[in-house]
Amino acid sequence: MALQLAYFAWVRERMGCGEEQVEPPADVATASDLIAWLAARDDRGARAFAEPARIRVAIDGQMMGNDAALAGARDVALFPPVTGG
Amino acid sequence: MALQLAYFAWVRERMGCGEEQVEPPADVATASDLIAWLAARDDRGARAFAEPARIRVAIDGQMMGNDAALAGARDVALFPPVTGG
Amino acid sequence: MIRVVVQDAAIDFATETDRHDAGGHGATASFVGRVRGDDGVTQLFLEHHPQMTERGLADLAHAAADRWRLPALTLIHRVGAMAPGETIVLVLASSPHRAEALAACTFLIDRLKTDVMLWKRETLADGAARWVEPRTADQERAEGWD
Amino acid sequence: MIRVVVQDAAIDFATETDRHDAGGHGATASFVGRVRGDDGVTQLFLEHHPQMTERGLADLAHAAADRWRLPALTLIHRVGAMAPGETIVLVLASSPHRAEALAACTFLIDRLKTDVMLWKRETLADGAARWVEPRTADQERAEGWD
Repeated sequence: MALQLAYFAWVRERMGCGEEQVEPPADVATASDLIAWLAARDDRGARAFAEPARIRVAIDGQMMGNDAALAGARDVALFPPVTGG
Repeated sequence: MALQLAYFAWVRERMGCGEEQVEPPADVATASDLIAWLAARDDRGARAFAEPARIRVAIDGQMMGNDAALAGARDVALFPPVTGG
Repeated sequence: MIRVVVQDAAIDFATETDRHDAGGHGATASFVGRVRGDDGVTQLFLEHHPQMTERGLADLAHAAADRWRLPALTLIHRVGAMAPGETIVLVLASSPHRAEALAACTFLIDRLKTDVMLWKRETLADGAARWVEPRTADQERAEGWD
Repeated sequence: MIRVVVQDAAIDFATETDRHDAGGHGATASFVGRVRGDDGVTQLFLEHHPQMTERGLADLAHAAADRWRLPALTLIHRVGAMAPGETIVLVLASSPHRAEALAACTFLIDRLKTDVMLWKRETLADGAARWVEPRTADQERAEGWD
Protein backbone atom coordinates (compact mmCIF):
# COMPACT_ATOMS: atom_id res chain seq x y z
CA MET A 1 0.00 0.00 0.00
CA ALA A 2 1.65 3.25 -1.17
CA LEU A 3 0.75 6.31 0.90
CA GLN A 4 1.53 9.95 0.34
CA LEU A 5 2.33 11.41 3.79
CA ALA A 6 2.34 15.11 4.74
CA TYR A 7 3.72 16.48 8.01
CA PHE A 8 3.01 19.82 9.66
CA ALA A 9 4.42 22.05 12.43
CA TRP A 10 6.77 20.26 14.85
CA VAL A 11 6.02 16.88 13.27
CA ARG A 12 7.36 18.29 9.99
CA GLU A 13 10.41 19.78 11.74
CA ARG A 14 11.25 16.55 13.55
CA MET A 15 10.77 14.47 10.40
CA GLY A 16 13.00 16.88 8.50
CA CYS A 17 10.62 16.99 5.54
CA GLY A 18 7.09 18.11 4.67
CA GLU A 19 6.08 15.07 2.69
CA GLU A 20 7.22 11.66 1.58
CA GLN A 21 5.87 8.55 -0.05
CA VAL A 22 5.91 5.35 2.04
CA GLU A 23 5.00 1.68 1.59
CA PRO A 24 4.09 0.41 5.04
CA PRO A 25 3.70 -3.37 5.57
CA ALA A 26 0.29 -4.99 5.29
CA ASP A 27 -0.31 -5.12 9.05
CA VAL A 28 -0.41 -1.28 9.20
CA ALA A 29 -4.22 -1.07 9.07
CA THR A 30 -5.06 2.15 10.95
CA ALA A 31 -3.65 5.64 11.44
CA SER A 32 -2.41 4.55 14.88
CA ASP A 33 -0.59 1.62 13.28
CA LEU A 34 1.02 4.02 10.80
CA ILE A 35 2.18 6.33 13.62
CA ALA A 36 3.68 3.36 15.52
CA TRP A 37 5.38 2.09 12.37
CA LEU A 38 6.91 5.53 11.64
CA ALA A 39 8.04 5.84 15.29
CA ALA A 40 9.84 2.48 15.04
CA ARG A 41 11.26 3.08 11.55
CA ASP A 42 14.12 5.48 12.34
CA ASP A 43 15.39 8.17 14.74
CA ARG A 44 13.48 11.06 13.18
CA GLY A 45 10.26 9.00 13.39
CA ALA A 46 11.05 8.17 17.00
CA ARG A 47 11.38 11.90 17.77
CA ALA A 48 8.29 13.00 15.84
CA PHE A 49 5.96 10.25 17.05
CA ALA A 50 7.20 9.60 20.61
CA GLU A 51 3.81 10.69 21.97
CA PRO A 52 1.10 9.26 19.72
CA ALA A 53 -1.64 10.93 21.80
CA ARG A 54 -0.34 14.32 20.59
CA ILE A 55 -0.69 13.39 16.91
CA ARG A 56 -3.74 14.24 14.82
CA VAL A 57 -4.61 12.69 11.45
CA ALA A 58 -6.32 13.68 8.22
CA ILE A 59 -6.98 11.03 5.58
CA ASP A 60 -7.64 12.16 2.00
CA GLY A 61 -8.50 15.64 3.24
CA GLN A 62 -10.75 14.64 6.15
CA MET A 63 -9.81 14.99 9.82
CA MET A 64 -10.22 11.51 11.33
CA GLY A 65 -9.75 9.76 14.65
CA ASN A 66 -6.44 7.93 15.05
CA ASP A 67 -8.26 4.58 14.91
CA ALA A 68 -9.41 5.32 11.33
CA ALA A 69 -8.69 2.58 8.79
CA LEU A 70 -6.18 3.27 6.02
CA ALA A 71 -7.76 0.89 3.49
CA GLY A 72 -8.13 2.80 0.22
CA ALA A 73 -6.36 5.90 1.56
CA ARG A 74 -3.95 7.83 -0.66
CA ASP A 75 -3.02 10.97 1.31
CA VAL A 76 -2.39 10.96 5.05
CA ALA A 77 -1.48 14.13 6.96
CA LEU A 78 0.06 13.84 10.43
CA PHE A 79 0.31 16.89 12.69
CA PRO A 80 0.03 18.27 16.25
CA PRO A 81 -3.25 19.66 17.63
CA VAL A 82 -4.11 22.86 15.76
CA THR A 83 -3.63 26.33 17.27
CA GLY A 84 -5.15 28.84 14.83
CA GLY A 85 -7.16 31.94 15.52
CA MET B 1 -44.10 69.92 47.50
CA ALA B 2 -43.06 71.48 44.16
CA LEU B 3 -41.82 68.95 41.60
CA GLN B 4 -40.22 69.50 38.21
CA LEU B 5 -41.66 66.82 35.94
CA ALA B 6 -40.22 65.63 32.60
CA TYR B 7 -42.06 63.41 30.13
CA PHE B 8 -40.60 61.31 27.32
CA ALA B 9 -41.77 59.44 24.21
CA TRP B 10 -45.53 58.75 24.12
CA VAL B 11 -45.98 60.04 27.66
CA ARG B 12 -44.65 63.39 26.43
CA GLU B 13 -46.86 63.29 23.34
CA ARG B 14 -50.00 62.48 25.31
CA MET B 15 -49.22 65.13 27.93
CA GLY B 16 -48.67 67.67 25.15
CA CYS B 17 -45.49 68.98 26.79
CA GLY B 18 -42.01 67.82 27.73
CA GLU B 19 -41.90 69.31 31.21
CA GLU B 20 -43.95 71.15 33.76
CA GLN B 21 -43.84 72.16 37.38
CA VAL B 22 -46.53 70.68 39.67
CA GLU B 23 -47.56 70.98 43.33
CA PRO B 24 -49.23 67.68 44.18
CA PRO B 25 -51.15 67.39 47.48
CA ALA B 26 -49.45 66.06 50.59
CA ASP B 27 -50.89 62.54 50.24
CA VAL B 28 -48.90 62.01 47.01
CA ALA B 29 -46.04 60.17 48.70
CA THR B 30 -44.67 57.82 46.04
CA ALA B 31 -44.09 57.79 42.28
CA SER B 32 -47.18 55.57 41.93
CA ASP B 33 -49.22 58.15 43.85
CA LEU B 34 -47.94 60.85 41.50
CA ILE B 35 -48.91 58.81 38.43
CA ALA B 36 -52.42 58.22 39.85
CA TRP B 37 -52.76 61.91 40.71
CA LEU B 38 -51.73 62.97 37.18
CA ALA B 39 -54.12 60.40 35.64
CA ALA B 40 -57.01 61.84 37.66
CA ARG B 41 -56.04 65.49 37.15
CA ASP B 42 -57.22 66.02 33.55
CA ASP B 43 -57.86 64.35 30.18
CA ARG B 44 -54.27 64.45 28.96
CA GLY B 45 -53.15 62.84 32.24
CA ALA B 46 -55.86 60.21 31.87
CA ARG B 47 -54.53 59.37 28.37
CA ALA B 48 -50.85 59.36 29.34
CA PHE B 49 -51.21 57.41 32.58
CA ALA B 50 -54.12 55.06 31.84
CA GLU B 51 -51.81 52.06 32.30
CA PRO B 52 -49.54 52.75 35.28
CA ALA B 53 -47.74 49.41 34.80
CA ARG B 54 -46.32 50.78 31.53
CA ILE B 55 -44.79 53.85 33.19
CA ARG B 56 -41.17 54.01 34.37
CA VAL B 57 -39.74 56.59 36.75
CA ALA B 58 -36.47 58.40 37.37
CA ILE B 59 -36.10 60.58 40.47
CA ASP B 60 -33.34 63.19 40.52
CA GLY B 61 -31.50 61.37 37.76
CA GLN B 62 -31.83 57.82 39.13
CA MET B 63 -34.08 55.13 37.68
CA MET B 64 -36.33 53.96 40.54
CA GLY B 65 -39.16 51.53 41.14
CA ASN B 66 -42.64 53.04 40.99
CA ASP B 67 -43.01 52.56 44.75
CA ALA B 68 -40.11 54.97 45.39
CA ALA B 69 -40.83 57.78 47.87
CA LEU B 70 -40.93 61.36 46.58
CA ALA B 71 -39.82 62.95 49.87
CA GLY B 72 -37.01 65.39 49.08
CA ALA B 73 -37.30 64.84 45.30
CA ARG B 74 -36.92 67.78 42.92
CA ASP B 75 -36.91 66.26 39.39
CA VAL B 76 -39.15 63.38 38.38
CA ALA B 77 -39.07 61.89 34.87
CA LEU B 78 -41.98 59.73 33.69
CA PHE B 79 -41.64 57.62 30.55
CA PRO B 80 -42.44 54.31 28.82
CA PRO B 81 -40.07 51.34 28.98
CA VAL B 82 -36.90 52.17 27.05
CA THR B 83 -36.19 50.79 23.57
CA GLY B 84 -32.65 51.85 22.66
CA GLY B 85 -29.95 49.94 20.83
CA MET C 1 -9.64 54.01 27.88
CA ILE C 2 -13.42 54.22 28.03
CA ARG C 3 -15.13 56.48 25.52
CA VAL C 4 -18.91 57.05 25.58
CA VAL C 5 -20.69 59.36 23.15
CA VAL C 6 -24.30 60.31 22.46
CA GLN C 7 -24.53 62.14 19.16
CA ASP C 8 -26.93 63.53 16.55
CA ALA C 9 -24.37 63.17 13.78
CA ALA C 10 -23.96 60.01 11.72
CA ILE C 11 -21.64 57.41 13.26
CA ASP C 12 -18.64 56.75 11.02
CA PHE C 13 -17.38 53.23 11.61
CA ALA C 14 -13.91 53.76 10.10
CA THR C 15 -13.30 56.95 12.08
CA GLU C 16 -14.37 55.31 15.32
CA THR C 17 -12.37 52.13 14.84
CA ASP C 18 -9.28 54.24 14.08
CA ARG C 19 -9.88 56.30 17.21
CA HIS C 20 -10.56 53.25 19.38
CA ASP C 21 -7.19 52.14 20.72
CA ALA C 22 -7.21 48.54 19.52
CA GLY C 23 -3.43 48.46 19.14
CA GLY C 24 -1.74 45.87 21.29
CA HIS C 25 -4.76 44.25 22.86
CA GLY C 26 -5.00 40.89 21.12
CA ALA C 27 -8.77 40.82 20.66
CA THR C 28 -11.30 43.41 19.52
CA ALA C 29 -14.99 42.64 19.22
CA SER C 30 -17.41 45.09 17.69
CA PHE C 31 -21.12 45.43 17.23
CA VAL C 32 -22.96 47.72 14.82
CA GLY C 33 -26.75 48.10 14.99
CA ARG C 34 -28.46 49.69 11.99
CA VAL C 35 -31.94 50.95 11.14
CA ARG C 36 -33.82 48.18 9.35
CA GLY C 37 -36.22 49.25 6.63
CA ASP C 38 -37.90 45.88 6.22
CA ASP C 39 -41.27 46.72 7.82
CA GLY C 40 -41.81 49.72 5.56
CA VAL C 41 -39.99 51.96 8.01
CA THR C 42 -38.79 55.13 6.29
CA GLN C 43 -37.37 56.90 9.33
CA LEU C 44 -36.32 56.05 12.85
CA PHE C 45 -36.28 58.69 15.56
CA LEU C 46 -34.38 58.13 18.80
CA GLU C 47 -35.58 60.26 21.70
CA HIS C 48 -33.17 60.68 24.61
CA HIS C 49 -32.76 62.45 27.95
CA PRO C 50 -30.34 65.36 27.78
CA GLN C 51 -28.24 64.11 30.74
CA MET C 52 -29.38 60.66 31.77
CA THR C 53 -28.89 58.91 28.43
CA GLU C 54 -25.16 59.55 28.35
CA ARG C 55 -24.83 58.82 32.04
CA GLY C 56 -26.68 55.51 31.61
CA LEU C 57 -24.33 54.50 28.79
CA ALA C 58 -21.29 55.51 30.87
CA ASP C 59 -22.58 53.47 33.83
CA LEU C 60 -22.92 50.42 31.57
CA ALA C 61 -19.44 50.95 30.11
CA HIS C 62 -17.92 51.11 33.60
CA ALA C 63 -19.89 48.04 34.68
CA ALA C 64 -18.38 46.17 31.72
CA ALA C 65 -14.88 47.42 32.54
CA ASP C 66 -15.32 46.23 36.15
CA ARG C 67 -16.41 42.81 34.96
CA TRP C 68 -13.85 42.13 32.20
CA ARG C 69 -10.34 43.31 31.31
CA LEU C 70 -11.07 46.01 28.73
CA PRO C 71 -8.13 48.32 28.11
CA ALA C 72 -10.14 49.98 25.34
CA LEU C 73 -13.90 50.40 25.17
CA THR C 74 -15.97 52.62 22.84
CA LEU C 75 -19.75 52.99 23.10
CA ILE C 76 -21.52 55.41 20.74
CA HIS C 77 -25.27 55.85 20.42
CA ARG C 78 -26.91 58.04 17.87
CA VAL C 79 -30.06 60.06 18.70
CA GLY C 80 -32.52 62.04 16.59
CA ALA C 81 -33.77 61.14 13.11
CA MET C 82 -32.07 58.54 10.94
CA ALA C 83 -32.79 56.59 7.75
CA PRO C 84 -32.78 52.83 7.05
CA GLY C 85 -29.22 51.53 6.81
CA GLU C 86 -27.78 54.20 9.11
CA THR C 87 -25.95 53.16 12.26
CA ILE C 88 -27.85 53.49 15.54
CA VAL C 89 -25.23 52.13 17.89
CA LEU C 90 -21.58 51.08 17.81
CA VAL C 91 -19.70 49.07 20.43
CA LEU C 92 -15.95 48.36 20.27
CA ALA C 93 -14.37 46.29 23.05
CA SER C 94 -10.69 45.32 23.18
CA SER C 95 -9.14 42.88 25.61
CA PRO C 96 -6.11 40.61 25.84
CA HIS C 97 -8.46 37.66 25.28
CA ARG C 98 -11.32 37.05 22.90
CA ALA C 99 -13.85 35.72 25.38
CA GLU C 100 -13.78 38.97 27.36
CA ALA C 101 -14.01 41.24 24.32
CA LEU C 102 -16.95 39.28 22.90
CA ALA C 103 -18.76 38.99 26.23
CA ALA C 104 -18.38 42.73 26.92
CA CYS C 105 -19.72 43.58 23.48
CA THR C 106 -22.74 41.31 23.94
CA PHE C 107 -23.37 42.55 27.49
CA LEU C 108 -23.32 46.20 26.43
CA ILE C 109 -25.71 45.82 23.54
CA ASP C 110 -28.07 43.62 25.57
CA ARG C 111 -28.16 45.93 28.56
CA LEU C 112 -28.44 49.23 26.76
CA LYS C 113 -31.73 48.02 25.30
CA THR C 114 -33.28 47.88 28.76
CA ASP C 115 -31.22 50.16 31.02
CA VAL C 116 -30.67 53.41 29.12
CA MET C 117 -33.14 56.24 28.52
CA LEU C 118 -33.71 55.94 24.78
CA TRP C 119 -36.98 55.54 22.93
CA LYS C 120 -37.46 54.55 19.29
CA ARG C 121 -40.22 55.94 17.10
CA GLU C 122 -40.72 54.54 13.60
CA THR C 123 -42.24 56.46 10.71
CA LEU C 124 -43.84 54.33 7.97
CA ALA C 125 -44.25 55.02 4.25
CA ASP C 126 -47.79 56.42 4.76
CA GLY C 127 -46.45 58.94 7.27
CA ALA C 128 -47.88 57.15 10.33
CA ALA C 129 -45.57 57.09 13.34
CA ARG C 130 -45.46 54.50 16.12
CA TRP C 131 -43.38 54.13 19.26
CA VAL C 132 -41.50 50.86 19.32
CA GLU C 133 -42.66 48.51 22.08
CA PRO C 134 -40.09 46.82 24.30
CA ARG C 135 -39.61 43.13 23.54
CA THR C 136 -39.85 40.46 26.22
CA ALA C 137 -36.89 38.65 24.66
CA ASP C 138 -34.72 41.76 25.11
CA GLN C 139 -35.75 41.97 28.76
CA GLU C 140 -34.85 38.33 29.31
CA ARG C 141 -31.47 38.64 27.58
CA ALA C 142 -30.64 41.72 29.66
CA GLU C 143 -31.59 39.95 32.89
CA GLY C 144 -29.36 37.04 31.90
CA TRP C 145 -26.35 39.24 32.81
CA ASP C 146 -27.48 39.89 36.40
CA MET D 1 -22.89 35.93 0.84
CA ILE D 2 -20.16 33.85 2.47
CA ARG D 3 -16.57 34.90 1.84
CA VAL D 4 -13.64 32.85 3.19
CA VAL D 5 -10.02 33.78 2.53
CA VAL D 6 -6.63 32.43 3.61
CA GLN D 7 -3.94 34.95 2.78
CA ASP D 8 -0.26 35.79 3.27
CA ALA D 9 -0.91 39.51 2.87
CA ALA D 10 -1.81 41.79 5.77
CA ILE D 11 -5.54 41.92 6.56
CA ASP D 12 -6.91 45.43 6.09
CA PHE D 13 -9.90 45.93 8.37
CA ALA D 14 -11.36 48.93 6.52
CA THR D 15 -11.13 47.24 3.12
CA GLU D 16 -12.77 44.10 4.43
CA THR D 17 -15.59 45.85 6.27
CA ASP D 18 -16.32 47.85 3.10
CA ARG D 19 -16.37 44.69 1.04
CA HIS D 20 -18.50 42.78 3.57
CA ASP D 21 -22.11 43.47 2.62
CA ALA D 22 -23.34 44.83 5.94
CA GLY D 23 -25.86 47.13 4.25
CA GLY D 24 -29.42 46.41 5.21
CA HIS D 25 -28.88 43.69 7.76
CA GLY D 26 -29.57 45.38 11.07
CA ALA D 27 -26.73 43.86 13.06
CA THR D 28 -23.05 43.27 12.30
CA ALA D 29 -20.70 41.70 14.81
CA SER D 30 -16.99 41.55 14.19
CA PHE D 31 -13.96 40.00 15.78
CA VAL D 32 -10.32 40.88 15.17
CA GLY D 33 -7.53 38.76 16.66
CA ARG D 34 -4.03 40.27 16.71
CA VAL D 35 -0.51 39.09 17.48
CA ARG D 36 0.28 39.94 21.10
CA GLY D 37 3.87 40.91 21.85
CA ASP D 38 3.54 40.73 25.62
CA ASP D 39 5.55 37.53 26.23
CA GLY D 40 8.57 38.89 24.37
CA VAL D 41 7.24 37.52 21.10
CA THR D 42 8.85 39.29 18.14
CA GLN D 43 7.27 37.26 15.35
CA LEU D 44 4.37 34.87 14.90
CA PHE D 45 4.37 32.33 12.11
CA LEU D 46 1.16 30.59 11.05
CA GLU D 47 1.69 27.30 9.24
CA HIS D 48 -1.22 26.01 7.17
CA HIS D 49 -2.24 23.21 4.81
CA PRO D 50 -2.39 24.32 1.17
CA GLN D 51 -5.95 23.00 0.67
CA MET D 52 -7.40 21.87 3.96
CA THR D 53 -7.02 25.13 5.88
CA GLU D 54 -9.29 27.07 3.54
CA ARG D 55 -11.69 24.15 3.29
CA GLY D 56 -11.85 23.89 7.09
CA LEU D 57 -12.68 27.59 7.37
CA ALA D 58 -15.31 27.28 4.64
CA ASP D 59 -16.88 24.30 6.43
CA LEU D 60 -17.11 26.35 9.63
CA ALA D 61 -18.59 29.31 7.77
CA HIS D 62 -21.28 27.11 6.25
CA ALA D 63 -21.97 25.47 9.60
CA ALA D 64 -22.56 28.96 11.04
CA ALA D 65 -24.81 29.93 8.12
CA ASP D 66 -26.86 26.74 8.65
CA ARG D 67 -27.25 27.53 12.34
CA TRP D 68 -28.07 31.26 12.21
CA ARG D 69 -29.51 33.71 9.66
CA LEU D 70 -26.36 35.25 8.20
CA PRO D 71 -26.96 37.07 4.91
CA ALA D 72 -23.33 38.25 5.00
CA LEU D 73 -20.38 36.42 6.52
CA THR D 74 -16.66 37.13 6.07
CA LEU D 75 -13.90 34.94 7.55
CA ILE D 76 -10.28 35.80 6.77
CA HIS D 77 -7.24 34.11 8.29
CA ARG D 78 -3.71 35.22 7.69
CA VAL D 79 -0.87 32.70 7.33
CA GLY D 80 2.93 33.05 7.22
CA ALA D 81 5.03 35.47 9.27
CA MET D 82 3.55 38.44 11.09
CA ALA D 83 4.63 40.98 13.73
CA PRO D 84 3.04 41.95 17.07
CA GLY D 85 -0.03 44.12 16.49
CA GLU D 86 -0.81 42.63 13.09
CA THR D 87 -4.16 40.99 12.48
CA ILE D 88 -4.24 37.18 12.49
CA VAL D 89 -7.94 36.66 11.92
CA LEU D 90 -11.02 38.71 11.06
CA VAL D 91 -14.66 37.63 11.38
CA LEU D 92 -17.61 39.75 10.19
CA ALA D 93 -21.13 38.40 10.65
CA SER D 94 -24.29 40.27 9.68
CA SER D 95 -27.82 39.23 10.53
CA PRO D 96 -31.23 40.80 10.95
CA HIS D 97 -30.81 40.37 14.73
CA ARG D 98 -27.93 41.00 17.10
CA ALA D 99 -28.03 37.71 18.98
CA GLU D 100 -27.39 35.75 15.78
CA ALA D 101 -24.57 37.99 14.54
CA LEU D 102 -22.82 37.90 17.92
CA ALA D 103 -23.30 34.16 18.40
CA ALA D 104 -21.99 33.41 14.91
CA CYS D 105 -18.93 35.56 15.49
CA THR D 106 -18.18 33.84 18.79
CA PHE D 107 -18.83 30.37 17.36
CA LEU D 108 -16.47 30.94 14.42
CA ILE D 109 -13.57 32.23 16.47
CA ASP D 110 -14.02 29.49 19.09
CA ARG D 111 -14.22 26.67 16.59
CA LEU D 112 -11.46 27.74 14.24
CA LYS D 113 -9.04 27.41 17.15
CA THR D 114 -9.70 23.67 17.35
CA ASP D 115 -11.09 22.58 13.97
CA VAL D 116 -8.91 24.15 11.29
CA MET D 117 -5.42 23.14 10.18
CA LEU D 118 -3.36 26.06 11.43
CA TRP D 119 -0.33 25.99 13.71
CA LYS D 120 1.27 28.95 15.49
CA ARG D 121 5.00 29.25 16.05
CA GLU D 122 6.34 32.12 18.16
CA THR D 123 9.81 33.61 17.81
CA LEU D 124 11.20 35.33 20.92
CA ALA D 125 13.67 38.22 21.23
CA ASP D 126 16.62 35.83 21.65
CA GLY D 127 15.74 34.12 18.36
CA ALA D 128 14.36 30.97 19.98
CA ALA D 129 11.21 29.60 18.36
CA ARG D 130 8.47 27.54 19.99
CA TRP D 131 5.27 25.97 18.71
CA VAL D 132 2.22 27.20 20.59
CA GLU D 133 0.52 24.48 22.62
CA PRO D 134 -3.25 24.09 22.40
CA ARG D 135 -5.11 25.36 25.47
CA THR D 136 -7.59 23.19 27.34
CA ALA D 137 -9.86 26.23 27.77
CA ASP D 138 -10.03 26.65 23.96
CA GLN D 139 -10.95 22.99 23.56
CA GLU D 140 -13.72 23.34 26.15
CA ARG D 141 -15.12 26.52 24.58
CA ALA D 142 -15.14 24.88 21.14
CA GLU D 143 -16.95 21.81 22.50
CA GLY D 144 -19.54 24.08 24.10
CA TRP D 145 -20.99 24.64 20.59
CA ASP D 146 -21.58 20.93 19.89
